[in-house]
Amino acid sequence: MPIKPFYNDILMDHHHHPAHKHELPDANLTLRGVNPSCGDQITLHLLVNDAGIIQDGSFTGDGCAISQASADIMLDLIIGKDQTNALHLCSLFMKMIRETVSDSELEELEEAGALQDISHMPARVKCAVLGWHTMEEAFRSQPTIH
Amino acid sequence: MPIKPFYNDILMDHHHHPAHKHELPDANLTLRGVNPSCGDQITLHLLVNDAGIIQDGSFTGDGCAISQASADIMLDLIIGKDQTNALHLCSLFMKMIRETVSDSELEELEEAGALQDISHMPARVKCAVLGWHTMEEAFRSQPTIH
Amino acid sequence: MLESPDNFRKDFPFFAQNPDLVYLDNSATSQAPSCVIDRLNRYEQLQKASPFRGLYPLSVQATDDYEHARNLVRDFIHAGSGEEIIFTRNATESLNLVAYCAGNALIHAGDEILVGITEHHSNMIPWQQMARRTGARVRYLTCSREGAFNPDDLEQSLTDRTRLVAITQMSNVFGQINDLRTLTQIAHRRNALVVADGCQSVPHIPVNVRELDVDFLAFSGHKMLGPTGIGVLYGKKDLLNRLPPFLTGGEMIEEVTTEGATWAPLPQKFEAGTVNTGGALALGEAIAYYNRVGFDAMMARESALTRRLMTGMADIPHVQIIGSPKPELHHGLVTFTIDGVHPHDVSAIMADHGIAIRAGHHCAQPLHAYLGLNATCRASLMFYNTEADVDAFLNILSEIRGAMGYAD
Amino acid sequence: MLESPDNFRKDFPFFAQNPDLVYLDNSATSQAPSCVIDRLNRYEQLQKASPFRGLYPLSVQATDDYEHARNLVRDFIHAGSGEEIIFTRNATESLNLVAYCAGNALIHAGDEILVGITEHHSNMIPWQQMARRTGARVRYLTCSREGAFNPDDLEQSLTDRTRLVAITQMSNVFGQINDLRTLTQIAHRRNALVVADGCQSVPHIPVNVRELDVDFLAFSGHKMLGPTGIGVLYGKKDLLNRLPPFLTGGEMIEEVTTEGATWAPLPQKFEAGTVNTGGALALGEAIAYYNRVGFDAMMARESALTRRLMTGMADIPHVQIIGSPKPELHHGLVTFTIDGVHPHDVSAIMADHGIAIRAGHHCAQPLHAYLGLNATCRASLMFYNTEADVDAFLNILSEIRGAMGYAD
Ligand SMILES: Cc1ncc(COP(=O)(O)O)c(C=O)c1O
Ligand SMILES: Cc1ncc(COP(=O)(O)O)c(C=O)c1O
Repeated sequence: MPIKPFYNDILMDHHHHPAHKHELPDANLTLRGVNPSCGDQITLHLLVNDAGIIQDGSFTGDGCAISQASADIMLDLIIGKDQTNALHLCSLFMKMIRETVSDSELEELEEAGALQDISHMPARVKCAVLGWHTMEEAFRSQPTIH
Repeated sequence: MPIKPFYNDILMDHHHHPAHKHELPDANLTLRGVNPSCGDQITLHLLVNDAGIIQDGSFTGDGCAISQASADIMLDLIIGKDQTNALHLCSLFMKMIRETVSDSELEELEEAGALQDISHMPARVKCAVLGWHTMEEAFRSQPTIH
Repeated sequence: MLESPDNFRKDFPFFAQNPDLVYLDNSATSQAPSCVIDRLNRYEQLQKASPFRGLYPLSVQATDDYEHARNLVRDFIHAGSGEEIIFTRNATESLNLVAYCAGNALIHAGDEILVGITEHHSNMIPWQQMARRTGARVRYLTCSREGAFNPDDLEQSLTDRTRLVAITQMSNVFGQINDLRTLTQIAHRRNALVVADGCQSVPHIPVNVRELDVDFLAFSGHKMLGPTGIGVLYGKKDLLNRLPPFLTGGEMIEEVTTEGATWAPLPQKFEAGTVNTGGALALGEAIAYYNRVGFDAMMARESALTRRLMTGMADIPHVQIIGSPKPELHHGLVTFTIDGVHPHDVSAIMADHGIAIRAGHHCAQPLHAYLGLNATCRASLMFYNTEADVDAFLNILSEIRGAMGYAD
Repeated sequence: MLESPDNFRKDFPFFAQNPDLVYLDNSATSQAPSCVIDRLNRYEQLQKASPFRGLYPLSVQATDDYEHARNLVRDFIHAGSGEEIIFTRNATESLNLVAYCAGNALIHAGDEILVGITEHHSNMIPWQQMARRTGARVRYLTCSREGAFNPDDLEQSLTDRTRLVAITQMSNVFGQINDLRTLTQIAHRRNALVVADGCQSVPHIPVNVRELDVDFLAFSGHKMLGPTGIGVLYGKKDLLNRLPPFLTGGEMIEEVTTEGATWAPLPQKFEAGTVNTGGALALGEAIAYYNRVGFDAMMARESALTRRLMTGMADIPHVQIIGSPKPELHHGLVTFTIDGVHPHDVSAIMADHGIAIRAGHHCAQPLHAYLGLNATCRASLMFYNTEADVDAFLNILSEIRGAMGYAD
């Protein structure tokens, strides 16, 4: 008896067909994040203009379906937005994973809402937040982009 | 209701009136022994002549009734005997404390036989053998006396 | 809630198992209530899984339980964060950890380390050894014959080179509580760190590391109703972050290559290898037991028993108390000698009558040398002791000179 | 005596408590039989007293029991003397002990340490750190893709500067047993010491340190039916005598003054502070259990189960075994990947179906890098596993690609 798909369609889709998993030669903000509990790693590449708008972004590295899909969904969300907005979404995402969010907040997160169930899988939380956490760190370590 | 004397008469006597607890200025073989489980220490002073005869001996230091009485009894036994004989008595004593001895062996040990019961008090074994062990080490560390 | 001693004792199967034993060696190790043993069992027998690394529920549960235990310890000593609580094997390892790591990061050749003359070997030899490795120098802070440290003495012993003061909150010979808050203020004014030994204090009085402001505090689970094999190091977060790791290997890393490694954040950085989950959970449960009974009730019992003990001892000729004559300064711990009777003999006679006390230098040989003593006896109480325990001890104590052949 | 698996399982309350769990993470930590828990309990709850220092019967008993446990360990690995058995917290501490102490006494600037590329972080980072402290250099001994070390490679990697070879007897990724005897002979001919990691081997095969002639061997109690918090370091007596102590403090001294200290003889010299008596006694009882069941019966079960497991895995498409395809070389430990599915996802799906396996780098990140892998899955068996466990695992394994959206 075959078992049912383990993740929902949105996650499966981003996992199998990530839009943003590639190098980004003209990135001006790059940071590597690791999940020490399994050694998974992601490198986030962002191109941020003088106004703080994320003009393009991608990720490379190796990780599980959740960490990869989550990073891909995040990039979908933040490309075109400015740094402040991206960080706001990031804090909403963390809130969703660690506690709960309101319906309107969930709406703001768009496809990232597909990761809501992760709050019930404590061992996977680090996977889900890896990309987001890396983005946060990237902005924190280099608040102004030249 | 007063409790009965804790040690037998021989031990009590050597404890309260040790014949050999004093300095020995002309000693030519001196060694310090410690019982690390309680910090007790004894210094054994021996005067050994060219023929290996223990002409005189004493001990100084601080220790419980058993370690002090045992050292005093030992000195009673070995003064006047030669090194080989003293080491033989020492091995008999260790055997009595750790295992058992025959009646004739017990006789050889004279008053030291008063310590036979120590074999039933494992925590006191180190006290009982402190002086003897120190003598053994003294002879081992300096086999020939000048 | 003031429970009767009978209520306490029924929590400790040890006493039913050993009805004829009067256990007065609590400063060496305390007994554990059944809830602590049950917690140890539940993990080791029914829920055993390695925390941190597994993705399956039992491992996640072990991780949560382990961190919960850490938080219980944090709250018990009022630390600011769980990152400041490192589980070790015992207080000795906790102190060695600081001495090994500070020896690279904080102390250098020519620096001075000031060590209390009262210190247990575990808070003295690590500093001697560290001084040898680094070229630093150990100096000693002396105390009064009653065991008290004078703040002025500390003031005068500190030099511009003093980097660290290693001192106990409660000596395991005197039973007196040092005013660590004042001593720490003085040390900090001179830019010296304070490493406090909480082995004897944490089990007996409420300890608030933020109020004391000590930089490190070490204590052992087995002296505070926990099992053997688990200890704690508290350290201020910024200091722990500045220290290099101590033991290295599994679980304490971020990334490892053939060239080197980067470290996990606190507290994992200091917990190398598979942790003692059972021990940590059991220590957490011991703390939960402390919280349920409350220090008020425990300390009331301990001080009543100490008063009874010391009042009785004062009436027995030839008994000499080490330290203060005041029961309220002893926290259940009374070190003594009997004129003309070696402590080993005292303790052997006590043992022969079913009373467990300690004799020797209590791992404080330099303190004994300082006091001009070779060895002493020590009786130490815990809240679960009874008046009958104290009376049995006093009864034998009064007979000891007789049993050793003295007429009076 | 060949017992049925049902006979084994009834000794382990874990399985009755967790009837729906298939526990295949035994290389991380093993379950403990009830006799081990009983022994732990008996001490911690009913017989608790500090060994070594007390003169009363309970303390004497604790000393005797603790030394008896040491002798059980000694006989289990066929060491020459109890002085060669040091109780530690875990294998990680055992290896750090050697690395810290040898770093002063045996290894100097310019010396080389040869470390197996297979090594667990706990047998790799301590050497990297020691090299940093001493100015020595770490080099690596590589293995075949199947995990085997070639004696000729060792021969060629040793130089006149090589002082020490750190190598595992059984890799926690490959499951293969290294021929330590041959490797040690080669190392010794070149005057290099051998530090062996026995974490995975000691629980699964008879180990004879005198036959292997290794200089040090480290292993953990919790992987061999014992509780968490207790480990072992075996070291040859003359080497242990040449090393300085590691942790210093109570119990490991001969005499202490304000100037310095002298050390107790082996093994106390390396056991500072109050020992983990409960853990040691429980580990002793685990060994007694091994002795009662016997390696013959255990190994027969493990090899039958491994064969069933690997035969089943070979039939499932897209499953890649790491290391040898031969079951007899795996000793119950099988590391694998599934094409297109990340190990984390494999393990999460397994967990969702009640199967506990491990995913990640298994604390062997440099080995994974060497093999060109980021992470793997690992299923590891013990004699108490059943055919049903294996079949449940295989059943889910064959469904995983489907659950991840692959058509085949
Ligand atoms: C091969 C090997 N070495 C060392 C270790 C470290 O053991 P521990 O974590 O018990 O210290 C382990 C287990 O984690 C291991 O499998
Ligand atoms: C004051 C003090 N410090 C340190 C220690 C050492 O504790 P442990 O032996 O548990 O490491 C003890 C107890 O033995 C103690 O009483």
